[in-house]
Amino acid sequence: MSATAVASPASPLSGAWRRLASQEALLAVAIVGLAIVVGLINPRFLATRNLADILLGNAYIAVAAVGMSMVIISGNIDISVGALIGVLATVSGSLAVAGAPILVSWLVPLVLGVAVMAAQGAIVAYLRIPAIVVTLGMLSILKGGLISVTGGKWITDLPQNFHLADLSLFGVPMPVVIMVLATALAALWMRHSPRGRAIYATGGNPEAARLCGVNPQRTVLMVFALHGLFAGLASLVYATQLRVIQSTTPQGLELTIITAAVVGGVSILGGVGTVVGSTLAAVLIAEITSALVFINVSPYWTDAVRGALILATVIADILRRQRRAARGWKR
Amino acid sequence: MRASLLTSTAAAMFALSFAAGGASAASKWDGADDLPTSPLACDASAAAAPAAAKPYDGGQPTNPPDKAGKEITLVDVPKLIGIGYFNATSKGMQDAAKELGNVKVTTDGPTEAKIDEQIKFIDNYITRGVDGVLFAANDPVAIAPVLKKALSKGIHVVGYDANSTPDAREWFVNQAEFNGIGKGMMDSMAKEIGEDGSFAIVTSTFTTPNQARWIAEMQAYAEKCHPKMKWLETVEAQEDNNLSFNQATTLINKYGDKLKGLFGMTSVATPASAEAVTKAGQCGKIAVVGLATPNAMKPYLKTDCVKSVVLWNPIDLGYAATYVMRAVVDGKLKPGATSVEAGKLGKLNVVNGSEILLGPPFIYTKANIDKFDF
Amino acid sequence: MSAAIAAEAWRAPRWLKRHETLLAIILVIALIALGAFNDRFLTVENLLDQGRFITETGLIALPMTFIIITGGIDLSVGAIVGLCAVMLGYSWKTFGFPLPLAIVFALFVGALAGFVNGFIITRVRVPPLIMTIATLALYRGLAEGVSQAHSVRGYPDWFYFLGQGSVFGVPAQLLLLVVLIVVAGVALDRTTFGRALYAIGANETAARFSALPVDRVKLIVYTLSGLASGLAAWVLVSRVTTTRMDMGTGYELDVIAAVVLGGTSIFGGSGTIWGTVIGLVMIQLLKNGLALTGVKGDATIVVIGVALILSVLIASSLQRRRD
Amino acid sequence: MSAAWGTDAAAAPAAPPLEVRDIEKTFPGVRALSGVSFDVRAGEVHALLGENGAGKSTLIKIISGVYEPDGGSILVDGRSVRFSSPDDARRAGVATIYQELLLFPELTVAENIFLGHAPLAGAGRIDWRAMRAEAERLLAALEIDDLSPDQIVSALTVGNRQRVEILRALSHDARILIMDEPTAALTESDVTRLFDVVRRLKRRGVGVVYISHRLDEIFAIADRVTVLRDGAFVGAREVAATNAAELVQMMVGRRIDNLFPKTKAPIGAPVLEARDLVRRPLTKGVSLVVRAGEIVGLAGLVGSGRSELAQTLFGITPSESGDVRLNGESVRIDSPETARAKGVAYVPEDRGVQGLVRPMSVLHNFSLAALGGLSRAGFIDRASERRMAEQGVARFSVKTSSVDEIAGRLSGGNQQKIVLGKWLANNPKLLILDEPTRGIDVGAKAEIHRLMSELAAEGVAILMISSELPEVLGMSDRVLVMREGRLVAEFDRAQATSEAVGAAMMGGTSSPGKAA
Repeated sequence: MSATAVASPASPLSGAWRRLASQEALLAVAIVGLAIVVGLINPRFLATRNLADILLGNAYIAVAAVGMSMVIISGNIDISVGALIGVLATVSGSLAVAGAPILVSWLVPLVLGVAVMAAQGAIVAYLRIPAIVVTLGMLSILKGGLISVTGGKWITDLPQNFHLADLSLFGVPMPVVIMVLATALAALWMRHSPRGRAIYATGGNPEAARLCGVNPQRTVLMVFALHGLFAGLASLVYATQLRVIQSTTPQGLELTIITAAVVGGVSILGGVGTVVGSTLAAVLIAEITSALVFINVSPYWTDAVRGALILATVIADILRRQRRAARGWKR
Repeated sequence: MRASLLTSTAAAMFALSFAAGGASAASKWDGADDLPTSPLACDASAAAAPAAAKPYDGGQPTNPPDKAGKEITLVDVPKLIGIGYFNATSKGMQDAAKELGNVKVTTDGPTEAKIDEQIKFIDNYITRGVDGVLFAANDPVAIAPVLKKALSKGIHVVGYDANSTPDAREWFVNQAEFNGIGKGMMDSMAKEIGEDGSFAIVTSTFTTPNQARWIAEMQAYAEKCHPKMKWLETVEAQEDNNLSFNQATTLINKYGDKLKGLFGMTSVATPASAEAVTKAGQCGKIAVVGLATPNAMKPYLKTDCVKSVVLWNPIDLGYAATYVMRAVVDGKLKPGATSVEAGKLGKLNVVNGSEILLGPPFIYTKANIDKFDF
Repeated sequence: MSAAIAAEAWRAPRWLKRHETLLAIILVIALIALGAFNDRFLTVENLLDQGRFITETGLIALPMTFIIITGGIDLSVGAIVGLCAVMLGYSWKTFGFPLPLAIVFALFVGALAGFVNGFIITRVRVPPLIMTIATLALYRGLAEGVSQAHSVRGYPDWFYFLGQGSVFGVPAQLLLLVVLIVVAGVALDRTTFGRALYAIGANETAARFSALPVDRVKLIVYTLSGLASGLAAWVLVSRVTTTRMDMGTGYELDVIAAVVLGGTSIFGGSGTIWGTVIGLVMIQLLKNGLALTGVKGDATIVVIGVALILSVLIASSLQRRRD
Repeated sequence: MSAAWGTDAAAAPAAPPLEVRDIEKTFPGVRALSGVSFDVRAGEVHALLGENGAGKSTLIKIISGVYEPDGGSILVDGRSVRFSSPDDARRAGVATIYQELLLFPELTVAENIFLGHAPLAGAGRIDWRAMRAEAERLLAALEIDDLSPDQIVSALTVGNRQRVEILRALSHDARILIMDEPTAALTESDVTRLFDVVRRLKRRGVGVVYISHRLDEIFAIADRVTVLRDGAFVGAREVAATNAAELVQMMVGRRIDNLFPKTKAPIGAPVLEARDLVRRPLTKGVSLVVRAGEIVGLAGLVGSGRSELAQTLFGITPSESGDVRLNGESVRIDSPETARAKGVAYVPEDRGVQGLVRPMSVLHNFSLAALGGLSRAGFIDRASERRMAEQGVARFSVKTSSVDEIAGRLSGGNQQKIVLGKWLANNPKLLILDEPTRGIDVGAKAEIHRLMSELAAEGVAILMISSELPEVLGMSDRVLVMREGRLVAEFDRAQATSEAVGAAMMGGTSSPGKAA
């Protein structure tokens, strides 16, 4: 294997793992590095409590980003997820308040999420309408629909046992459990199951996928359905965290989620990326937001700084990919 | 190489932001406009301070149809629809409309607090033809042209909650003067955390006029009357529940025991801050004072995590606005008047020229909170 | 003239024509229907009035059409509007520039912001969507940082002409928009530049191998997009008489909706200015007409969403029947 | 896998493993196939011959389950079957190597080979270890030592990607293997290797459907040959009992006496003089001269840096050092624009990706490289644009309904003519042709060769890259041989023999993979 000897200095890992590892290494380094830098400036940042809160408060973004990554890897995009999460949270909360069994109020959003996303997936896959158009439309449908139905009345007096996010498993708070499990399962599935690989194939080269016996349309439909499931999970964490549900669609949440996915190294051109990356990215972004407060960045400048850091991460990732490709050429 | 790129950029950013941070720490809150602040006297006799009788400075519609006593249709365009606060004001309007019998009000507006969206809504209703426009401005200046257009079309214009430039509307129903809020908030915070306590603020955005003004007034009043209280930091959290919660949590973690109190400047930020304090197990150690609607605050008042919530009753606000509009149409409220009858609220006073004061802000406590449902 | 564009457009002219015609027909039907419900809708005054409201998004939609034809996208336009508005106000109020210079400066900043997008997209080869998502956050942040969240007010009266004045009863900004629509339409349809856009969108490699200045063209369209956003900021500030850092929030989605509704393929390679204009008018008049007919804002949004999906669905199914 | 094949061969039934009868297929407007019958016996190589648009691709797409026939029947081992998807076909033991590279750029070689039928380790999870091992075995079977299962396909050269394609098809333990232009991107040496494999497959009782335009290949590997023309069956021959002339006539319905009509042209002053051109990784100090009226053939293995050199000369990948003179004037070619301005034209290797904007009309493809000349102040003069395109269509006898036809709908040969015509519209002084006749039918091929001679006669300097040695030898006044990024040999027309050139290309032991 003279070629690989050059391409991968005696790496025991398979190519896919090599890429994945280095991709996440970038984010891991960033996460740890940032923590250290900020920790030096303000040690309180490193308090377990704070680090835990960063995870807790943003787990729902990471969970949603898992589904979003799948969608993007399959060569599509979804703008409606933020609105959907708002809708699902409201549905879940209203059910609970209306006295439905807690399990029902937890399950319905999952089912509904799958249903809505599957519907969009079907339009994208079988009617061949670009995902950005479908989901853009769905965004305003959900947004407008939710307000016309609820009038934006806040949902309060939620039953105590509704608050899934307050539970914890072996001392680990539920949001984190859900985030880790969702990411791990999705990652393993996408890595090791033929259907999971089919997502990469579809995103990478749909025509070729078809000729390899992969059905791109079914794959896209499946991906959207799964995305809906993760959106449902996210909405649960989102809804059960606080005592109040706003019953409006969280502004700009979809962009935050997409950002997490792409910063995680998911190529918008489809075919590349890992959900572990997107979860790390979600954590990194949350960490940045919190860090900026800790190091006394002027609140006026926080958004600018966050934007710049995100841009830096993205560019770094792209450069890394390009060097890899270049390395491949010099065989 | 990539790591270095990343870290170097990061470093650069931090450097930049420190610079900026230093700059802004020094800068004084001036309410995002450059209007002066007017802190009230420290003692309780705030109301006693009489507003210098200012001449009427509102605008007037050009030959409006005389609908005195006749059925009128009004449109209410709040900053945004779908939040508890404006649901409450519009409820008040419906109540008033029911009492009066000869008023029809519809509430319609943008789903996000965007100035140009709000302008489009008002413009549409001008075209559609209504007798009067009730508004809560997302921006006092930006909304002026379209309101003037309404006046020019003989449509009556009355503002509530968030004012526009005076000449763009006839009257503005002022729930509580900015300096009144500033005093109320600072005093109750001082009462809870003492004269030397330090506090932080969670607000929506620095551009939201009301919040910006309130913060400015709070600062001015604090400098005057609570000079030893320490102002730690102010953070933005949009009108977003989870974001507000995260920001409040971050503040708690950042300052630890230093932090004695949290201000919530919006009906979203306050319950979220209370939740953050609860989750952090700091109830009683960190006081939460803020503007909020009762329902969202009930749990926290019940658990004594929050002692008191400052807020006028938004239902009354909407109610008053409707009565004022009716009075204007009926010619009962003319420029120069000093008071107006507002149904169950009785006589409301006209202050600084063309504003009608709803009264001192209302304080909800464990005791009375259950009397309200909005 | 715009009809000519559709007719002459290079790709399967038959269906393209039908596609725009179809949209136009849907539009007309919708207008008549809404007009029947409300006599205040189909009045010259109201329609011109609406012209004021589509100008900002319209200005941005023109270069956005170019960008999407090349297979790219620009999500940072709304943020650039905010940044330019702030720059305009601040260079005037705080840096003490004379207002005309401030305007020029704001336009320059807009162009610069767009140029930065284009530069990194072409040089570092960052996918446009990723790049502009990042700068969306960055530019909005800069707007807030520079303005320290303050708004700037009290511009001299002459400044308000563009946003509130009229020429022969026609809103000033609408005239500006119409002129630029014509320019953009001609540029896309008749010039080598326009041809290059289609070629890049349809097959970038082949375009490069055909000695087309691919990167330069891309750089230009993103710069134009920034410039147009600056122009929109100017019009907007002049219309609403104030400057705030949160101006233009969410414009990106409105603009993209109009463009794709107008039949420009999000995958690049096809689309017309004429279609985009129909898309713009359709969305705005639908909103307006529904509002006048007594439909509330929230319900209107729903209708818009459905309309977007349906019309693209119909159009594309027609297209498939043609090919 | 060998075991599986062994048994197959043993139990080889009397009926041919694959047979199609009276296949009909019509696309909107086009009668693609009418009454075509065709069969493959176990252990034979059956060549399918025909011009582009003759229906070969349609036929194999039907056999491999991509299309369903409108009429006729498909029989596997004598039993009539219906393929409604490529999967059905594969389960019936039919595997296909398509002409277009259908790979997943971001996945590894191993995964590309086994996508859709990865070995599973239970619990539905992929057994990566087994997959790697299998891939290694296949690589060994093809004697490919410069590819690793772990390489990312996006980092492979065209030649190696093609190999992955072949490996994938082999991985299906196919009983019928369809190869559509498998050698199009392969070098002579790769072709020989491929043929070895094909023979090995034959011995194991696999039937191979082999599609190629290269008659020499057909005579080298095929047992039978079936010729299609205009979607109809023309005839079948035992390869042993036919000859090139007959086949060509069957294909084109006319006799083509000289495939390589390079006519003597007066050779003038140097047009291109390049010295020590360097552009890593694959152009390492190249110096060459091409004169007016001269056709210089550039031979070399895939990966030897021929196309890379061409693209450096054309400014796609500007040189890092070294200098270039055009007509004596020293120039720095930093972009295709400058190249074009200086009278350089480049007809690229990959027609579909680099040459043609498929969804655009013939008209707009023709004018694409000449827009500058066709426009005033940036405005395109549509009249003269149309005139130019129509003249082009006439001059290169492009078969199209009108210049407004979508270029992508034309046959490969016609597409190539458009790409060529597009560049000739600029009256280039230096014309670089990269695989000018790859994958196009004999008729078009002859026309393009004739055209090259004409151009040379008009004084154009031509640099021709080709993997087809006969073409190189037939067309070139001089032959340059490239290996590992350097020019290693030069022959004039007289000395250039396939042996000599071939030897220079191989350069003894080294293979392209070891370059750099």
